[in-house]
Amino acid sequence: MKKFVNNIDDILTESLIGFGDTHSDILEVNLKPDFVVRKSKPVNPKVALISGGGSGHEPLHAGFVGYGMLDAACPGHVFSAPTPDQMEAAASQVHSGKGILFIVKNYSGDIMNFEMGADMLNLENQTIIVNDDVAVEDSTFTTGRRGVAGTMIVEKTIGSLAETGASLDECKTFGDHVNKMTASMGVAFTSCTVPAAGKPTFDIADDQMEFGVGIHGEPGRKREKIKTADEISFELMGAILEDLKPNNNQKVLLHINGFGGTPLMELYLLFNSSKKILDQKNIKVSRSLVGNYTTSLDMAGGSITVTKLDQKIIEHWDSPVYTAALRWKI
Amino acid sequence: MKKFVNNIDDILTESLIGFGDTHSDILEVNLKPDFVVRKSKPVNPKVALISGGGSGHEPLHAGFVGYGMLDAACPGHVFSAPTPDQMEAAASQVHSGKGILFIVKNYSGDIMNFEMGADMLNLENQTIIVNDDVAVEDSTFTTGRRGVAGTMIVEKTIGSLAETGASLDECKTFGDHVNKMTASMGVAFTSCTVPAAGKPTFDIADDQMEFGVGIHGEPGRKREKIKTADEISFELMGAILEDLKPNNNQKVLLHINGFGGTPLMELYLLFNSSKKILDQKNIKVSRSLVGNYTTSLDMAGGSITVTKLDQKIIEHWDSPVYTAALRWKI
Amino acid sequence: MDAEKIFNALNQIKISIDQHKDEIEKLDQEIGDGDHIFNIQRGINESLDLKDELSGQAPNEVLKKIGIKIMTTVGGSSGALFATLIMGMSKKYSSELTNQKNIASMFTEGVNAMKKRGKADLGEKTMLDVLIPVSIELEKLSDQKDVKLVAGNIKEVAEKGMLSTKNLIATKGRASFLGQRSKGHIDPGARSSQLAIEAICNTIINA
Amino acid sequence: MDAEKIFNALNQIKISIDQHKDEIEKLDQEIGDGDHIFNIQRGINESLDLKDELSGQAPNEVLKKIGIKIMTTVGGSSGALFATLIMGMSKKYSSELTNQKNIASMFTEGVNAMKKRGKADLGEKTMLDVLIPVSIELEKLSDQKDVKLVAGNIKEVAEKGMLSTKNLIATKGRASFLGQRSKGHIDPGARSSQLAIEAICNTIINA
Ligand SMILES: Nc1ncnc2c1ncn2[C@@H]1O[C@H](COP(=O)(O)OP(=O)(O)O)[C@@H](O)[C@H]1O
Ligand SMILES: Nc1ncnc2c1ncn2[C@@H]1O[C@H](COP(=O)(O)OP(=O)(O)O)[C@@H](O)[C@H]1O
Ligand SMILES: [Mg+2]
Ligand SMILES: [Mg+2]
Ligand SMILES: [Mg+2]
Ligand SMILES: [Mg+2]
Repeated sequence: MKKFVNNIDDILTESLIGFGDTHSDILEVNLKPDFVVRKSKPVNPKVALISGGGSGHEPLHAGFVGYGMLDAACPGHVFSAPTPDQMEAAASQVHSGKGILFIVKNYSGDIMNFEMGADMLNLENQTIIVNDDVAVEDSTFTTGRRGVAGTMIVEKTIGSLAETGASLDECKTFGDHVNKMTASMGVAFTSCTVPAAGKPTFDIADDQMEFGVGIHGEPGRKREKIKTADEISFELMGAILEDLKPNNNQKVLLHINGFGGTPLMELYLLFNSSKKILDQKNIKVSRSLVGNYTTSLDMAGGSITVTKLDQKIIEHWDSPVYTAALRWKI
Repeated sequence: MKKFVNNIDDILTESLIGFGDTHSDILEVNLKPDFVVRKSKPVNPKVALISGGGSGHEPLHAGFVGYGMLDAACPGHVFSAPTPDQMEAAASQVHSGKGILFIVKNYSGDIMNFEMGADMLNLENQTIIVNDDVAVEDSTFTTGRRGVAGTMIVEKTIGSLAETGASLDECKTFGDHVNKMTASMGVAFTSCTVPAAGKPTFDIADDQMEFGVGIHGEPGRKREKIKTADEISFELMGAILEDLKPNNNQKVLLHINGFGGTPLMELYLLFNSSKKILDQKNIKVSRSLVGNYTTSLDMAGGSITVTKLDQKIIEHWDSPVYTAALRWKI
Repeated sequence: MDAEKIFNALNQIKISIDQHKDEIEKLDQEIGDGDHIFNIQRGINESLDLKDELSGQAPNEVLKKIGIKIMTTVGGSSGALFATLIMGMSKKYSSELTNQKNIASMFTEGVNAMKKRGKADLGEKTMLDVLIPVSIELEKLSDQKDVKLVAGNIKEVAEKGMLSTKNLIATKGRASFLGQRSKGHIDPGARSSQLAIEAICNTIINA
Repeated sequence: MDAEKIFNALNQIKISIDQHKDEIEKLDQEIGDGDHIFNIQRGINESLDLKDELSGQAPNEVLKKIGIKIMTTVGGSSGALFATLIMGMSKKYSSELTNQKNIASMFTEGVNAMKKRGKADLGEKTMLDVLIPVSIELEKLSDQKDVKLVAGNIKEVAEKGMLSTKNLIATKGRASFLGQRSKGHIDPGARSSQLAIEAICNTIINA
């Protein structure tokens, strides 16, 4: 394993300190328990948005702490959900009287730890569970679908709504709505390497890809021979559109997300392949985002996310945001 | 080789189309000859800034086209300098009466092709040659040092100066100054894979790193056993500071650049290691930038860049910028 | 039961888990995300670090503090679940009961809290496929005087439960994302739970 | 000299370069960035595509248009340099001279333009270590009637020049970044230039 690292046990701490120093204009890093909060408290009371999850998906979530998006993020160990005391401490620090909204990706570990954190709180709170990954079959009898690259779209849009002073219920309802409008699916060409493990999570042949992979390197729908970008887009988009069932002329946000090891050049190429398919189907790409936003350490590959847009989602996507990883109009 | 690709010969074109569609608010892509220009002409005449180089370093340079930075970028084939007609066509389109300033990384191929492009022009023009890589010994008898991650700092700061209506000479002088204040050096853990070659440019053992590597996977100062992040920073920073010879209390910009295959988490950790060294030496990190800005396809590794700051550089670093890859205050 | 016994048991668990590190790691890489072994090891080590601080304290206090330690340092599914198990257990301790009755009723309480926390039950290919049968067997044998016999039975039940996960299709936890593809793999949490139980049982059997 | 001969020569060059693809690729991977073979192949193929369009045109026109094609499609150091060479050559063509005198004076002009463009000279471990000796030899033999003898000499000079780059320390081009570490490797541009010259010489020798 080749990484910039001193001691494996210190990766997270040292990385967080570096992150805090780099973005000291925006945020503060607290250690033990680990959480990242905005530098300045909001002027007017607002719903406090808190997300978090295992580390290794950077810039998600700490990279989205700041005006117009999250109030706090709780990073766990690599690929392990954070612990309840992190959520409790973050919430106690950032609440400003309008309640707490937790944004949680749909994994057992995250759900349970966030629940335990919420149990510890004496503050009004609600939780949005993001489950945009259509690679997994949805069902109420099972854990259901995973939360993946669509999470940042939920965070951006509720983040914007929360800045307007909207109530906890309004934010929760809107977040659930955006989540429902959003579907994602990805492929991996190589495995990520969890630093503590020091070797790839899975073996994969030189001509194979994992179709429908998870952002922790979890197996997907199938292992198959690598295909062209056009073919991959076609299959991923097929599953996404089957889920979203967009109308003719539906406006969408198209987000191509890299898993960390794939050059930007290829992500833009994948965007092109994906957009061609949407164009053909009379679906209008009216907003777009390409880059490494929800990564899986050094995994090569990427995912496609589509969000069906309405006026309200557009408004809250376009509004100013000032975070480490997403910044515009401010 | 595993990439999002249809035909190897179409990579650049398809990627550029995707890039253009993603950022249609900022820029326009012209094909044959390939160049990227700002969407809207400046209101007042300004020096037109044009950069370019081989592709594979994305977001450099096209990701820096937009208000406050470049007026145009000319992407060549992967790792091959662009051709003179690209520069000529871009210049003809973006000039607004105050001359053209070419920003060129110091490689034979880039220098020659930009020179030939300039020869074709009937417009006043000058060229800034960026050569910030201290891994290479400087000399007037040789090609000299390479231009690497410091290039974007030069582009950002002259870009800002050019927006103020400064003259061609002023921009040229300032750009040369920023270049002189800037030094970089990097290490690679793995090789990049040029798409047309389909296999890694160099072989490297599982416990080795290439110290002082170039952003095209060119060999560096030495091949050696991998070290800790603290040790790597110490050595890289040693070479950088030997070149820059900063005074006590010197303010600097610290830029940690990823080569494409290294997770953000590690880059922030490297930032932490690097900042510790500067702190010890009483050098003040007053601006910082961490991320994948000057990449080498999918190469794992990264570089450290330090720019000595004065009031003017700070002013032009902090000023608004609105490009695909760098955006703030606008 | 006392603090020393609890830490001795923990020590035995540590030895067994460390011995099976690669196997557990691989199981979570196959149908999960590969962090289970590190979560478990972190939990054990952090708990063992409490030994001096907690020596001489009442068993329920010891368990509670271990539970909190696990809750605040481990993370992931297993952190939440094992913390819930142990904190749940701590609530049911009663100095009036025999050791064995205490263990049975505490364990049942802990497992019930876990089921609630994880919204899971038997047959979903999780650690509960080990822990539920164990809790049932413990209740069944709570009047049995021969502790070695009890330990032997429990060990067997745990192993059977662990093996049963192999042919199940996961419906809860990360492996559930795999659907049919989860079949044919033992659940990592079931394996680590079974190893922990086995380690404790062996100490009793070999005492 | 006429368009057909030029394209025939190009064709021979293509065959030889394609045959040595892996070797040339490897040379630029060792002391460069690995794109040299693709640049060269792109230049040859783009030029060959002009064949129909340029058939029957004067040699200087043909060369000029090939030069422009290379200039606008190849990129990198070799694109700029070979474009400069060929466009430089096209300027010196004179229908009054013999074929051989034309070639000698055109080639010298082209190489001089290249030297200027690359700010390089003999001994810097570049393609010029092949091309400069070849231009000198061509001038020397410009009155020699036996073309096969000329071709044989040129071929030898080119090969010697190419081999000479192995022990040089690069001072120009990408390999110069390597300093001492550039020693022991043949320059990719020297190798491709030598192969091109060899291919033309062989056609003459075997004619
Ligand atoms: N909802 C649940 N109920 C019971 N056990 C669960 C549940 N979700 C996961 N598990 C158990 O947790 C184990 C995985 O633990 P671990 O790898 O530490 O966490 P994560 O799955 O969050 O990476 C699984 O093997 C399974 O036994
Ligand atoms: N300044 C120069 N003068 C002469 N030849 C040069 C110069 N710079 C590079 N070369 C030649 O160009 C070759 C490399 O070509 P190529 O790989 O296509 O371009 P690049 O070096 O830009 O990647 C070198 O092997 C060398 O022969
Ligand atoms: Mg996990
Ligand atoms: Mg090149
Ligand atoms: Mg796991
Ligand atoms: Mg090259």
